Formats: sequence, C-alpha cells, structure tokens
Amino acid sequence: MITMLEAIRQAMRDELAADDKVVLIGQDIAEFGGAFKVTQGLVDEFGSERVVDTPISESAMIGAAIGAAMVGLKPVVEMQFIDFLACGYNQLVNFAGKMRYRWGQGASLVVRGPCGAGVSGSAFHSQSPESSYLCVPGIKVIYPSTAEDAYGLLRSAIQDPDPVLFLEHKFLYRRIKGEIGSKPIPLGQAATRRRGHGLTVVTYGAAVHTALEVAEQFGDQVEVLDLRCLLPLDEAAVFESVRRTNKVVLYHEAQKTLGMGAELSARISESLFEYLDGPVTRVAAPDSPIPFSPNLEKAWLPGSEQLAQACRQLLNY
Amino acid sequence: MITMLEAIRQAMRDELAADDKVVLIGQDIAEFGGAFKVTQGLVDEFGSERVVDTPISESAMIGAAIGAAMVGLKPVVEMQFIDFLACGYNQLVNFAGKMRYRWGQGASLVVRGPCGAGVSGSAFHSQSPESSYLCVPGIKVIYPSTAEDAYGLLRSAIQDPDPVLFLEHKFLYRRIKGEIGSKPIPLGQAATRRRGHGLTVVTYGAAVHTALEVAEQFGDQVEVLDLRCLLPLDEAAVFESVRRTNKVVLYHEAQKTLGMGAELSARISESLFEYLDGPVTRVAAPDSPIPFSPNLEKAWLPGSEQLAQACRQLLNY
Amino acid sequence: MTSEQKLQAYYFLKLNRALEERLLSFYKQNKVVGGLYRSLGQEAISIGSAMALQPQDWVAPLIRNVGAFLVRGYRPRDLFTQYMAKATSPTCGRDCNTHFGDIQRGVVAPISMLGAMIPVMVGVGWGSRMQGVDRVGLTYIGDGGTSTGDFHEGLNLASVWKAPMVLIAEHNQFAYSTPTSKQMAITDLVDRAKAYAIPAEIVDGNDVLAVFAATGRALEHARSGQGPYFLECKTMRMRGHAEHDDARYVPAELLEQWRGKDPIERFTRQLLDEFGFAPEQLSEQDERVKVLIEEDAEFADNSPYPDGSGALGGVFAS
Amino acid sequence: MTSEQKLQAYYFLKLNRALEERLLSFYKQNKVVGGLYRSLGQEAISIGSAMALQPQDWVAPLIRNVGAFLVRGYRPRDLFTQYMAKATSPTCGRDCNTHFGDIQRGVVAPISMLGAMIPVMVGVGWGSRMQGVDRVGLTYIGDGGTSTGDFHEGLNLASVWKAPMVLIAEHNQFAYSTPTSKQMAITDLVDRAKAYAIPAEIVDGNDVLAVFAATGRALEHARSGQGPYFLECKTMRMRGHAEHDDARYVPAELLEQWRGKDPIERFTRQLLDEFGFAPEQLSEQDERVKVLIEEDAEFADNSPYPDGSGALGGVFAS
Ligand SMILES: Cc1ncc(C[n+]2csc(CCOP(=O)(O)OP(=O)(O)O)c2C)c(N)n1
Ligand SMILES: Cc1ncc(C[n+]2csc(CCOP(=O)(O)OP(=O)(O)O)c2C)c(N)n1
Ligand SMILES: [Mg+2]
Ligand SMILES: [Mg+2]
Repeated sequence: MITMLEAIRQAMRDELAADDKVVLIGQDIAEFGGAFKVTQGLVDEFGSERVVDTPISESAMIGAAIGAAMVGLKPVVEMQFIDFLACGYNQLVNFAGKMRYRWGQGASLVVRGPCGAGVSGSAFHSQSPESSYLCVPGIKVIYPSTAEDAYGLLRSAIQDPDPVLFLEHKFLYRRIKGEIGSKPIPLGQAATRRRGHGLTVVTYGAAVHTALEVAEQFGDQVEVLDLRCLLPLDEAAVFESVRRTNKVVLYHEAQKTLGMGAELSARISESLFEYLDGPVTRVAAPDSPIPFSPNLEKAWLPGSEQLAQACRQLLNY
Repeated sequence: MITMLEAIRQAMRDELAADDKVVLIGQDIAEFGGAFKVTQGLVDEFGSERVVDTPISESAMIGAAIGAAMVGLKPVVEMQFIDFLACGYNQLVNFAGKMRYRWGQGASLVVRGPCGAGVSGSAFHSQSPESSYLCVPGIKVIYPSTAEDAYGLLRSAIQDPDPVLFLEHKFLYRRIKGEIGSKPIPLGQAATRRRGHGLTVVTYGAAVHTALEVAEQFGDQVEVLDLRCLLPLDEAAVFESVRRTNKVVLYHEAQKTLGMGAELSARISESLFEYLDGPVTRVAAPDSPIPFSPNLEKAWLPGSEQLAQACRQLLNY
Repeated sequence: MTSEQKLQAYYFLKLNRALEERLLSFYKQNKVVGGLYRSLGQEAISIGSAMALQPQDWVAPLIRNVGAFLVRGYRPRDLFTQYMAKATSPTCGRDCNTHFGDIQRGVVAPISMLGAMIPVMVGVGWGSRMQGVDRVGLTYIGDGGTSTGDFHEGLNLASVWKAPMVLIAEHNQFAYSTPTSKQMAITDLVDRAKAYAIPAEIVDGNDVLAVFAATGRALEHARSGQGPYFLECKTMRMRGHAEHDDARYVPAELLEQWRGKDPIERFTRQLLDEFGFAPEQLSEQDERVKVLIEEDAEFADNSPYPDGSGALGGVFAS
Repeated sequence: MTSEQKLQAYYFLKLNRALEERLLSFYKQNKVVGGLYRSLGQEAISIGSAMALQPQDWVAPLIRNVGAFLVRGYRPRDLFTQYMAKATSPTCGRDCNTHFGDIQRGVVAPISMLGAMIPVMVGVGWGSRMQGVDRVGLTYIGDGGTSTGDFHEGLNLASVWKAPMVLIAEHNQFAYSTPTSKQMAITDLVDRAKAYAIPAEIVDGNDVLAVFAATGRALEHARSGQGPYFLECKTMRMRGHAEHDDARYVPAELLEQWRGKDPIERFTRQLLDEFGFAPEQLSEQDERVKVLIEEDAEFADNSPYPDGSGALGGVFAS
C-alpha cells in the first residue's frame, strides 16, 4: 500500500525508466524534490538532464515543454500549485491545445500539479481549474481519486500524444493509500465505485471519497460513478448508469457555474430526457474564491451533508 | 441610426464626458483609433491623458487598470482582439476577480474588445471567450446584440463597481445599426426579441440575429430571448419563458462543451423539471479551434440550418 | 534619518522580529494555520523602505514584508490573526498571512502569483498622477520573482508611462530551494533594469539606513516625474522558504557568513556606538515591543474563529 | 557567402518580393482572405538569417518572415494558397497566412500571440540537446513583441538552460501604429538582452550579407553550447501594418530616408559593382523567379476552396 503521492512518483519513475524521451520540468523539483516532494529522489535516479529545475516562469515552462515535445521529448511539467498555471494559460490553451488541429502536429506533454481545497490553502493554493481547460478545445483533463488510478492514468497521460492536464488533489496526496498496478490505465474509462439502483452520483477527484461516505448512508440506493477522466469523457458509462437509476446527482468541488456538472447535466438532458425520474441535480462549490479559515473553507466546500441532502431529496422525488 | 461600433464609441464618449475618472487604455487606441477604429477621435476630444496607448503587454495592461481602479479611476481596457486576453488571464481572474471577496476592495474596470467568428479571422482572432471568464468567480460578462444595447450596457459596465468583460462581436460592428438611447441600461436584464409559444431559443450576441431569422420560419412558435448579460444572468426571464413554452433551445457560437448552454441547461433541469415537454437542447460550436477558410468556418459555425433543425425536432417532440 | 526616526526604525525592527518569534511559538503550538514565512535577516528592507514613504504613498507588501505593514500602522494583532485564521483578522479569516490591505491606508493586498503586484502598482502610481495626486506606488519582488512575465511587462510599462513607481528587489539568494544562479544568468538584479532604462542601485539590504536613504532617493525620483526606480537590496534569507522547510540546500558557510551581518544587531551597535544613543533608550523601545506583542498575541489567541456563515457573499458589490 | 550563396540570396530576395507583389494583386482582386502583411524592406532579415541555418536547425517564422519559408524549401504556392484560404494550402485552409509549418522541415507554425514562439524555440533547442541532437532553434520578434511577458520568460529560461537558441529582433520602428518610443524607454533592443547576460549585436537589417554573417556567428555560439544569442536587426517597415493600414502615422521623411536603403536594390548594386556579377547572371535569377511565381500563382488561383467537411476533427490524435 502506497500513498497517492508515491503512486504519482512511481508512475513518473516507471515512465522515465521505460522511455528516455520522458523528462520532468518544474520549480524546485530536482534536488529539492518539489514543494510536495512528489519528485523526490528522481533526480538521483535519472540525472539532472531529465529532472530539470526552472526559474519562476510558468508561461516559459509550458512553452518550452511544447517545443521539447515537438522535437520528440515527452515533457511532464510540474506546477508548484496548479493555480499558477493561470500564468501559463495562453501557452497551454492557444499553443498546445490548438496545434494539431491547425497544422497537424500535436504536443505530447503533461502538465501536472496539486489542486483542490481542504487544507486551508486559501484562494491561490486551492483552486479546481478543470473548467478553465475544458471550455477550450485541445486539452485532455485527468483527475484521479485513488492511488491506483493516479499511477495508471499518469502513465497513460505521459504516453498520450496530446496535451494532458493531470490534476492531483492535494488533500489526497498522503491521505489515500492503495495498491498500484504496473500498467497504464487507458484514458476515458469511468469506474463504478459503488452499485446502487435509486440514483447515480457522478463525481471525480477528492469528492469521490465523500460521495462513497454519503452513499453508505443510503444502503443500496446510491450508485457512485468516478469519472477519472473529464476529457476524454466516458459518456457511455454515465448514460448507462443513469438509464438504470433514472436519477442523477452531479457532484464536484469546482465552482458550480460552468462546472463539469453543468456539462454533464446538459448531456444527460439532451440524451436521456425520457429516462429521468427527477431533476438532474448539481452539488458543487459556490461561485466565489476559496476562503482560508477552516470553518469558512468547510462551509464553502460542497460537503457530505449537502450531498446527502441532495440524494435524499432526489430519492424522495 | 448608427452602427454598433459607433454606439460603443458613443458610450465611451458619454462616459468620458460624464466622469473624469474614466480613462481608456489599449494598444493603438489613441491617435490611431484602435485596430477597428472603435476609439477613433476620442483622443482629440479628451486628450492623451485619458486615451492612452500601451506597449504590447496584456497582463500589465490589466494589472495597471486594476491599480488605477484602486486609486479611483474607471479604466476601460481595449484588447486589440479579445483572444489576446489569454495573455492577461491571471491578472483578470486572480487579481481583479478575487479582490473584493478577499479584502473588501473591488476593481471597477472594463475589459472590452472584438470577439467572435464569421470574418475568417482563424483560430486567434475569432474566439468566443465567455466560458473562460464565467467558470471562475468575480468577472461580470456582457455580450450585446444590438447597437442600442451595446451603448446602454457599456455605459453601465463602465459605471459598475466590479470587473466587467464586455464582448463585442466583430461581425456585428458595422453590420448592425440602430437608434441608441442616452442612458445606461441596467445589467442583468434579458430582452425578449420575439414572442412565441412553442419553444424558447435562449441566445446572445451575434447568434441573436440568426435566431431571429430562424424564428421567422416558425410563425408564432419560436420565442427568442436575448440574454444580453451572461453574468449577472437574468435567470428569472429564462425561467419565465420556459415555463410558458415548455421547450428550450440554448444557442450560442462558443464551444458547446462547458458553454453557456451547459450552465443554462443545468439550471433549467434543476428548476423546471416538471415544466419540460422535451429535452433541453443545445446548438453550439464544435469543440475545436476555429478554422480559417470561409467554407470551413461556415461549417464550423452553428448556423441557421442547425438551429432550425433543432427547433423543428423539438417542436415535433 | 533623524534621531527620532532612528529610534522608530529600531522599534520597528525589533517589533518585526519579535512578532515573528511570537508567531513561531504559535506555529509550534499548531495555532498558525498553513505555513509560516519569515523575514528573518531581511527586516531592514521592509522597514527602511516603508519608513521612507510619504503618508499619501501606497505600498504593496509581499509575504516577507511584514515590516511594511507595521510601519504603515498595522498592529501585530493584524498579522497574528491573519496567520491564525481568526474572525478578527483584517480579512475576517477569508485570506491568509500577509494577504490583506486597505485602500484607506494605502496598502494593497498581494496575490500569490509572483510579479503580479508590479503592473498593479504601476497603475496605482500612474492612476494617481492622472488625477493630479502626488503618490508613488512601492512594491517588492524576490530574486525569483524577477523571472516572471509580469515583472517585465510591468517595468516596461512603468518606464514608458514614466509612472511614479518604485520596485525593491530583495536579492536574498534563494527562491524556495532555487539559488539565483539557477534562476538567471546574471548576478546582479540591477541588470534587469537596463532593459527598461530604469535607474537602478544596489543597496546593502541589511543596512536599514542605507535602505531608507536609497528608497528616499528613489521615491524622490519617481515623485518628480522622472519615472520608476529600481533598487536591488542584497540580503540573505536566514530561514527556510517557510518554517516547514529546513533549507538544507543552503550551504552552511553562506548562512554563517550572513549571520554576522544581522541587520538588527548591526543597527543596534550603530545606534549605541556611532550615534550615541543610551542603552536605556533602546531598552525602552524593547519594552514597548514586548508589551505590544504580548497584548496583541493575547488578543489574537483569544479571538474566535469565524463561523461558516462568513464564507459566502461579497464577490460583487451588489 | 560564397558566390553561389550570393546568387541564391539574390534569388530569394527577389522571390520574396515578387511573391508579395503577386499577393498584392490577388489582394486587390479580393482573392486574399483576411489581411495581407508585407515584409517590404525587411526581406534581407528573413533570408539572410534562414540561409545561415544548417539543415538540422529549426525556425519559427512570424508573419513577416515569408523569406524564411522560402529558404526552407516552401514554394510561393504555399504562401499563396494559405493567404487565399485554398484547400491545397499546407493547412488545407484551416489556418491563415504564415500560420503553417512542418516538423519534417524544421519549421514551426507560429501562433498570433506575440512572444509565444520564444519559449517554444527554447524548448526546441533544449529538447534537441537533451537528445544529443545538434540543433539550434531560431525565431523572430518585432520591436513591439519584446514588451511581452513571454519574451522575458523565454530569454531568461534560455540563458539559464544555455539553450541553443537564436532570437532575431526586427526593429522596424513600429508596432502597428506604435513607434518604438511609445513601446519602450530604450532605443536599442540589444539592451533587453542585458537582463539575461545574453550576447547581443546590432546588425544592419537591410544588409543581407551582414544578417547572414551575424546569424552565422550567433548560430555558432548557440551550437557550441554557450547558450542563446540575440541579434537586433535595424530596419523599417515600408508598408502599413497590413495592406488595409495606410500608415499615415509614419512620418514621410522617415519613409523617404529608408527608401534609399532598400535591401534588394542595395544588394543588387553590390553584386554588380562589388562582387563582379554579370547583369545576365541576375536576370537569369529574375527569370526563374518570374516563372515560378506565375506557375504557383496559377496553381493557387485554380485551386479549389476546401469544402465544409474539412472543418471537423483532428483536435486530438485519436
Ligand atoms: C507565479 C508563481 N509561481 C510560483 C509560485 C510559488 N512560489 C511561492 S514563493 C516562491 C519562491 C519565491 O522566491 P523569491 O521571489 O526569490 O522570493 P523569496 O521567497 O526569496 O522572498 C515560489 C516559487 C508563485 N507564488 N507564483
Ligand atoms: C500578445 C499580442 N497582443 C497583441 C497582438 C496584436 N498585434 C498583432 S501585430 C501587432 C504589432 C506587432 O509589432 P511588432 O512586434 O513590432 O512587429 P511588426 O508588425 O513591426 O513586424 C500587434 C499589436 C498580438 N498579435 N499579440
Ligand atoms: Mg529570493
Ligand atoms: Mg515592429
């Protein structure tokens, strides 16, 4: 049993070992091992040519990774906190994301780093950025909830020929443990974490664990589907489940407005209108920055009570 | 009758005249009058202290506008094309958008500029960026479809105490004419552009005009609701209409995934489940960059045929 | 500096250090929420520079500029309660550590993204001049922060607009674990200023008088309409990036070498030996510091946490 | 340059100019889709620099670097069809003007956001060296483009990584309507390079031999492991930003002054007077240019537009 953090490190280690085109780029990731120590030791194993420190220049880091990808490397860029990716937004969205469509050449690169709230990181060390990168074309987005997935999905992400944003919920880094496999897990496959017949909670990331806790309260009523990948999205798995349960709660930590829940809700409405026995329901964070003080943060986070209430309400609908 | 472009200029002129705290900031906006000539002549009327050219530095432009707003100015920042706002993403989203929540001090500023496709601008001069700024908290987003609205809403945007993104569809600049009023139009009020009882098309921006064209084909069936503001959103008007027509098509030019349509669909599903007589339907652009060549761009754009078909299908549902 | 100012500088230096030492005990008691970022060894920069400001000037402190808050009239309790996430903090618990400010006091709250304050303070200075207000905007940047795009865009804009703005670069040898040599190919940050024709000076950042004097010159330059000014304060970060970082990547000799240059010890010696202050005059200030720290520490410690209802609202004015 | 190279340079210069003149007639016939951006007066920069590249090197041309495409083996038809939005264009009509490239030929397609190519070409050079490949990445930037954050972050990273990368700054006096004096407070772009300790030279951008020689030195420097190199090519944009811009903001005397420095006229005189080429040798090249332009113009003109089905797909590899 290893932590999710160790699983992520192991995925990078295995990819570094398997393919000498893989390089790691980031701030303080070499000797220091990164702010969260995710890359600890990798520079000793693979050398400072392949685990490379950078200045504080998120835009140049992404840009250089794009260039390196063009000449055949497979760069994995660490953001010290994923919030700082906002400073490299243009390179990722306009350069990496649009390349293949425009001139047929893709950039095989991963941008990864800690995201998410729950550790009093306040507004700039807690964000869930998935919507910002899903609402523009060209960036795959992966968001694992278990150590096993983190390992297998990161390996696939590194091997993927296109730009991938790999989100690691910092709350899970050392809190979640699991056995990991030794193989990549294909992108785009959701996982049913719990079976139920009364409604489906579709979720991902740290929220999966809260959903499982809540589902317990409802016996065999609540099914929990972990998306694992937001793009490519396993729409079929979502639809299959909702077709069975006829009710769905979309649950995530990111802001509600234009969150992943909005998109799923729209797709379910479009495709499963006649299967629905109750309103497609979202449980997500309020449309505000993330507050610092623990009580505030707790009130801000869409927690188990909110989810339980939404489930209750929908089950009784 | 003046063009939408002239209406926008007139709004700035009237605000510059009414309030000496209003300043315009942008690339080539002074003597040159801007790439689209939106600010033409304003430097002569108000001087180069109030209509100010900048270097090519989108991030610094937004940052400086935030600082200027803190000391009491009301800056209006022109992006030469709104696509370049991607280079100032961090300042707008993380500084301007989160200030008031964090420490009680807001930034009264407007970022405005041409957006949208239809003029063969290709991938970097055609984007519809509303989702990128709606999926994070703190930025109001306005998107007028008529000269009158462009005038009145821009005046309100400039007077607004919070950061506002004001989107001007470049296709409409000189193609749309209208009488303008002399007063600000309050933010957050949708406008019913056409009455109908069979279904509601909720739309905004240039798409409003296509929607009206399409609605014609359906006699008194299709209602067209122009959102005008995406945040603050006139949810009440959307709900009121859908409660009457019981069917809704969400229609916009931006990418479908995590577009405004996704959010509206989710809200309608949540609140009006029992009123719906057919699946909430989206008509929006494919999830890809915007192609250049006219035929490609036309195929890419969610056009009248697509909308008409969606209406037909939903009316027959 | 006048004699009075010298005593004041001494007071603020000691207050800054005592404040952080008190925070450190809170930290060890697990009463600090999140990381604790020290300015140990760099106090002279914040205090010397902030003391050179005029009342109408504005300052945007970063995480190690605790001293600037104090000079601007904030109390230790404001820092204590921010770090302890209390309801009584300037942000009512909404944001952390030095992430607070107040337009009325001319203090701008930073965001975490390094470099971002620079364009904003350009706007503050420029926007003030537009309104005929004599106001300079002062902010800080670390050696690492000079690698950001905003540093470049902000300083370039400042130079073109001749904005009344002063940037103090604290060259403390490290950006988290990254030494300056891995951050840039130059050795002096003043070389950055050449790209904008901004006048720049190297200052001994551990000499509060030198910082005060240089900042005074810089502000004067900016105030007179000649545009921005850049100061590089050479110094050393004497602790880890934050308290959770043991900074084993810092060569022991380097630390040793800088330990002898402690800005407070040095200034104390100067006051006594060079400027003829009596030991009692200083202990009087020490006593003031002690009393205030204890009073404010108690205040903060006894302050309640916000309750959850404070989490919502306030994103927009209306 | 060898004699052969000189003739080649002459050929490319004339081809570049003839290509744009032909594009201009297409433009006047409304056959160009979107704006037409000229490199008139600046052709020596793209051609001199691209000719200095080794086959294994890579280049990322911007909108005025038509010449670099030609030197790299692209044909006029590639530019014609791109500008005319034809199905036969390198991007099959998906993107415009110089927004095309091909990894096989070592040409990177630019994005519109100025400055963005710089970090990317740092990555190209650095990533090649990582793999033991001797390859330099060359790209360009305008005077205006040097104000972007990416310019700074990219060059700083290049200098720290000692990336084999060369940046050619085309100082053509204007960024759209903005003269350099409103873009920056310095007069020479080489001063920007001081911030990174990157060696920099000022070059006469209207002298194809000087550009070729300087780029050769720069590439050699980069290739030898000493890191990036910066060249400032002084020149003048002899047309508006694009053809729809009448550039009335450009002082007539300035244009007049530069008209006498036309890089092609000048090189032609040199070839004849200094290097002893016979007029027939040049007219032979002129003939080649004429034939190729006409052939390719016809090809482009007769090419079909893509049909709508080409709009979809291809965002991801699978
Ligand atoms: C844009 C950005 N990227 C990364 C970080 C994470 N980070 C916080 S402090 C720090 C090091 C800062 O070093 P320096 O600027 O020298 O300041 P010092 O800590 O030495 O005072 C880093 C990398 C950040 N805050 N902002
Ligand atoms: C980041 C960014 N902001 C704005 C623009 C719009 N724009 C296109 S070209 C141009 C002027 C460029 O001037 P310069 O860099 O000097 O190049 P030149 O046109 O003179 O060759 C501007 C402002 C852009 N392309 N990218
Ligand atoms: Mg430092
Ligand atoms: Mg130029």
